[in-house]
Amino acid sequence: MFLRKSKHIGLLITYVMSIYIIFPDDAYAMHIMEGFLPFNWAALWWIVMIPFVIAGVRSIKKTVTLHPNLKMLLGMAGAFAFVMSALKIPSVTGSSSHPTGVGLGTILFGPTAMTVLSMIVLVFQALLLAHGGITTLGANTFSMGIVGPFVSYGVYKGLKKLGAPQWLSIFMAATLGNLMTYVTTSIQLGLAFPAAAGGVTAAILKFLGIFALTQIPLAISEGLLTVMVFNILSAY
Amino acid sequence: MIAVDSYAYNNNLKSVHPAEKSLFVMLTMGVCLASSTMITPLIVLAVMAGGIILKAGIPTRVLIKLMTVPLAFLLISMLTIVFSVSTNSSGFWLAQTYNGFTIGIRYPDLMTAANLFLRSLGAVSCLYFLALTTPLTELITVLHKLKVPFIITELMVLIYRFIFVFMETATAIRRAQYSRSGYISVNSSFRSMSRLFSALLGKVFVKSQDLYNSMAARCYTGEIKVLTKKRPVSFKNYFIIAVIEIPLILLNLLWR
Amino acid sequence: MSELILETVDLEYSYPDGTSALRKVNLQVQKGEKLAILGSNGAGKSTLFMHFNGIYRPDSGFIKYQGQDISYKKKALTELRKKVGIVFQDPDSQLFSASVWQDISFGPLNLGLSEEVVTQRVKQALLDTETTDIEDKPTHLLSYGQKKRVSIAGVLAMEPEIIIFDEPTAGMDPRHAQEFMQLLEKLSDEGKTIILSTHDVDLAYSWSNRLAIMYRGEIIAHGLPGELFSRTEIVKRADLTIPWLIETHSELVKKGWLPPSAPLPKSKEELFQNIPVKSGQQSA
Amino acid sequence: MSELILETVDLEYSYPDGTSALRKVNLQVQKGEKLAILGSNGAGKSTLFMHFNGIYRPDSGFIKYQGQDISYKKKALTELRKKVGIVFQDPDSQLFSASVWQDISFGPLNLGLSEEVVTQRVKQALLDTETTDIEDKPTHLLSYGQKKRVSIAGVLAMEPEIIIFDEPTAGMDPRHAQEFMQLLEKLSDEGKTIILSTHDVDLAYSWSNRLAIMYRGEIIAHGLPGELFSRTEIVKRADLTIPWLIETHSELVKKGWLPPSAPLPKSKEELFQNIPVKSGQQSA
Repeated sequence: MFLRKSKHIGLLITYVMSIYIIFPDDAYAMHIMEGFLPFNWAALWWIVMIPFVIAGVRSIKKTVTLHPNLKMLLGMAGAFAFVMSALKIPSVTGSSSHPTGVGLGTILFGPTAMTVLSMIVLVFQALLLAHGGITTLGANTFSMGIVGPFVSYGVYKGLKKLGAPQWLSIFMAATLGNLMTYVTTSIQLGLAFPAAAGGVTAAILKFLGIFALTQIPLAISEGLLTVMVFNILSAY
Repeated sequence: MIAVDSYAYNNNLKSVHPAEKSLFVMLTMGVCLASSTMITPLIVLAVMAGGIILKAGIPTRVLIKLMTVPLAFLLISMLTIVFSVSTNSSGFWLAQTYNGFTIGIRYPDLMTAANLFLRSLGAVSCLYFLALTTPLTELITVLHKLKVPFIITELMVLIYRFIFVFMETATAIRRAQYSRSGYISVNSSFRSMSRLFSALLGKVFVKSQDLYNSMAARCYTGEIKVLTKKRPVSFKNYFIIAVIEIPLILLNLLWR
Repeated sequence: MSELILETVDLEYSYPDGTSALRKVNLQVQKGEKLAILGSNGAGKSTLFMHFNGIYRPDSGFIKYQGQDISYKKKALTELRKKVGIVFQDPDSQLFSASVWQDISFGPLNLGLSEEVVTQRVKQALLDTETTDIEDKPTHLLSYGQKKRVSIAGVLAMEPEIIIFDEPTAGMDPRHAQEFMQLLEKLSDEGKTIILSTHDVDLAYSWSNRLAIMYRGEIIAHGLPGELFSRTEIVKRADLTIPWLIETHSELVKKGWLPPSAPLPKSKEELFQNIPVKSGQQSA
Repeated sequence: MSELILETVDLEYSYPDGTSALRKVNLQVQKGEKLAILGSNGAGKSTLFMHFNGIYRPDSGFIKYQGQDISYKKKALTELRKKVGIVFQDPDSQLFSASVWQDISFGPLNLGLSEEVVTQRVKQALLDTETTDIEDKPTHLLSYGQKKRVSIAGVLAMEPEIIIFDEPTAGMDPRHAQEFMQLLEKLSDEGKTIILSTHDVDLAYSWSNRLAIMYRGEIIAHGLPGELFSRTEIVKRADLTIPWLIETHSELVKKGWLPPSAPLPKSKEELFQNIPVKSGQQSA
């Protein structure tokens, strides 16, 4: 019994270690790369993305007509998001990674604006940094520009309504926004590549298992960092 | 500052009309994704690598380095697809069983992964062809012609410009932080990083107002109208695109 | 030279947070002149400039362009901004596009000109600022001096009557500053009215034909450069120093080598010419 | 005065894109000296500074601190950066914290010092830079001169042996520049070694006791300021000008008013003292 248990633990440790070794420092790897999704899936996510982008464009247009200087602000916010994602952030586990900026951006600019900004930033990441891609833009925008921001927004508003302290609302919004982005990515990959045995569910679980390991500490790190940034900003 | 971007302004295909390059890349990428044979992606990879190195004159080492960027994602995802864990040991092509759990590879999964590997590399080479030969400002003009909502192309113009401005500021701040022993421990890393981000964010607010003022001084009317230098349209290029794409499409159709 | 083109009358302005930025500013700008506004950081120079083309609106007082009070209606503002161009200090918050060509075309396009005219103007502006060779380079690969030139080209392409430069030579090394001053000279020769702000007293003295000194939102003195700088108490009050040309000249007058009536030298060459050779000595 | 503290030996460095930034740079810095590095924009001054505390790593050549090659291991680097502080040109990229106090405490906190020691050091740095009265202000509301002082305080709080200033007076108005030079004098009197880069020849000449001239990544001359500036061809080659003190002095020598053996004046006062009163004339 004891022997079997230790063998389990040994296996688990090997698994965890191997993932940390294979996984590079940067979690850019979390955007689905160019050409990875089959034609039909790539097209489907593009189609799913478009109505959200249209809604985002409408809401931005409305605010920009009222305050013409907001266009410059949004442009610079987009540039900031790109620069932020290009910097390595410290992680609670000691390794480093890149923030998504989803929580920070959503709290400052709202989820609909974030859809459009994320889409543009993803285009630039693909063309300038070779992270993500054009065919997979729909899928990546869905996870990072739609699911992430709306989860962050919902969590933030919900917790504030429940009377949670500001820091906790921000922390949960940023952490869950980050985490749900990657849960969505795992689901997208699982859907596109069902396992020969066990199908879609098994495939999703496999992707979730791998990404959860690296992503949970990173999500927590991003949450902490976002809280710290807001603390500094509110001192201004 | 960003290598890909510098090559976009400094290659032999720079003055080719951006619409021609975009059409070529998008068609090829579509053909590559829709292929069911492994030959198409290999041809695509060869065509694009040839275009990048021979036609555009980009050093081979640059392309090779770029090709390794998505490798981490590719490897992890492929391993995830290839390996499966099950309590049922049947159906495995290669497997190892521990305590009733079988970890191993099934043949169909392996084929999916192999296919995926080539297809992804083929598509990525298309992306690099576009990114390395076409300045982003010109791609934005193409999007504008394609009737992408104006607000999106306007934001793209601003974002592209200010990526470099903020990148420079971020680099300067990081240097100052390193000089004062920033990032030397986890604590100091969190402290340094959060201050870097909030300082940058502060600049976003100040600079955007400055930009608005300076644009207003140039009669900004609510729409960012700009003129882009015209590139010559070449029918020869459209002919070349047709010569490359038609056989590839035929290959895809016949190999089913 | 004495046609009034721009004038402020009792201009007052406070920032939204209540700090007073401009107090009873009265300033006349003559057509074709070279006016320098001297003052230390935070004296209100940039805030004043933003009033000249209607970006800020005064709390009280008027701005007159060619004798008419400026109007803040959309059309009138566009008309005014066509005539009064501002080159801001930091080119990084003036250039909004990564493409030099696009950025320069922005102003003329806003004036509703046809594409051909705009193309023509962009080309001319590139020529005037000697930036034709960098027209295909992205903004982010340009040097500071080149960015500065492009931002000037963007203003020139609107063909303004008055060009305002906010701290144009800050951060430039001696050679670039010199090249920049030559460009200014050229524009002035073409008949443009030029206003610049600076805290470089030597530059302001040698370049300008009229000078205003600002201190804490007020214009505490204005007049001819030579006269202004001989009023030591004002220069001190504005946290400025006296140009070395004047100081050396005064010293030579004091020591008796130059008659008190000798004209103030405008350049190093003039100063040195005035110094007599010691008798019995040969000038090498 | 002749203890070597910092030295570079055949330093070479290229940017990632291949442009050569430093070529065979050999420089010795003596403990306690005031060294000015003169050069136009892009000459490589800032790049050289970034090597002094290990932010950049040379492609070849060495940097020696107190006779030892510097090591790029994390611990050694921390130790080095404690000793060699850099005050960067743009205070906006140096002040990244919300308040003055927070910003100054950044360095000492990173060193893992106890709260009392950190508080002590911040207070001392505030005193030394005369910024105690603004310790609670948010950094973005400071004037340019104040920002500059606070950024110096942030470096002083690390108690470095060598302080490097990159273009310290660029963008400062005359009064602030003067105040700043007094602060430098104070630090130098306290025994700190000071290196500064500038393209202001007048400042470099009057302040430094040793001078190096950089041009396109090379140190093309170094030595005593007076000697260096009398070598006109080098000054021209580096796109610089000759300090007006020296030019006026030479002119006076040429015209016969000063003997060729007269010592070069280090300040305006010295120059004016040297000018004799015209006989038969009374000095007012």
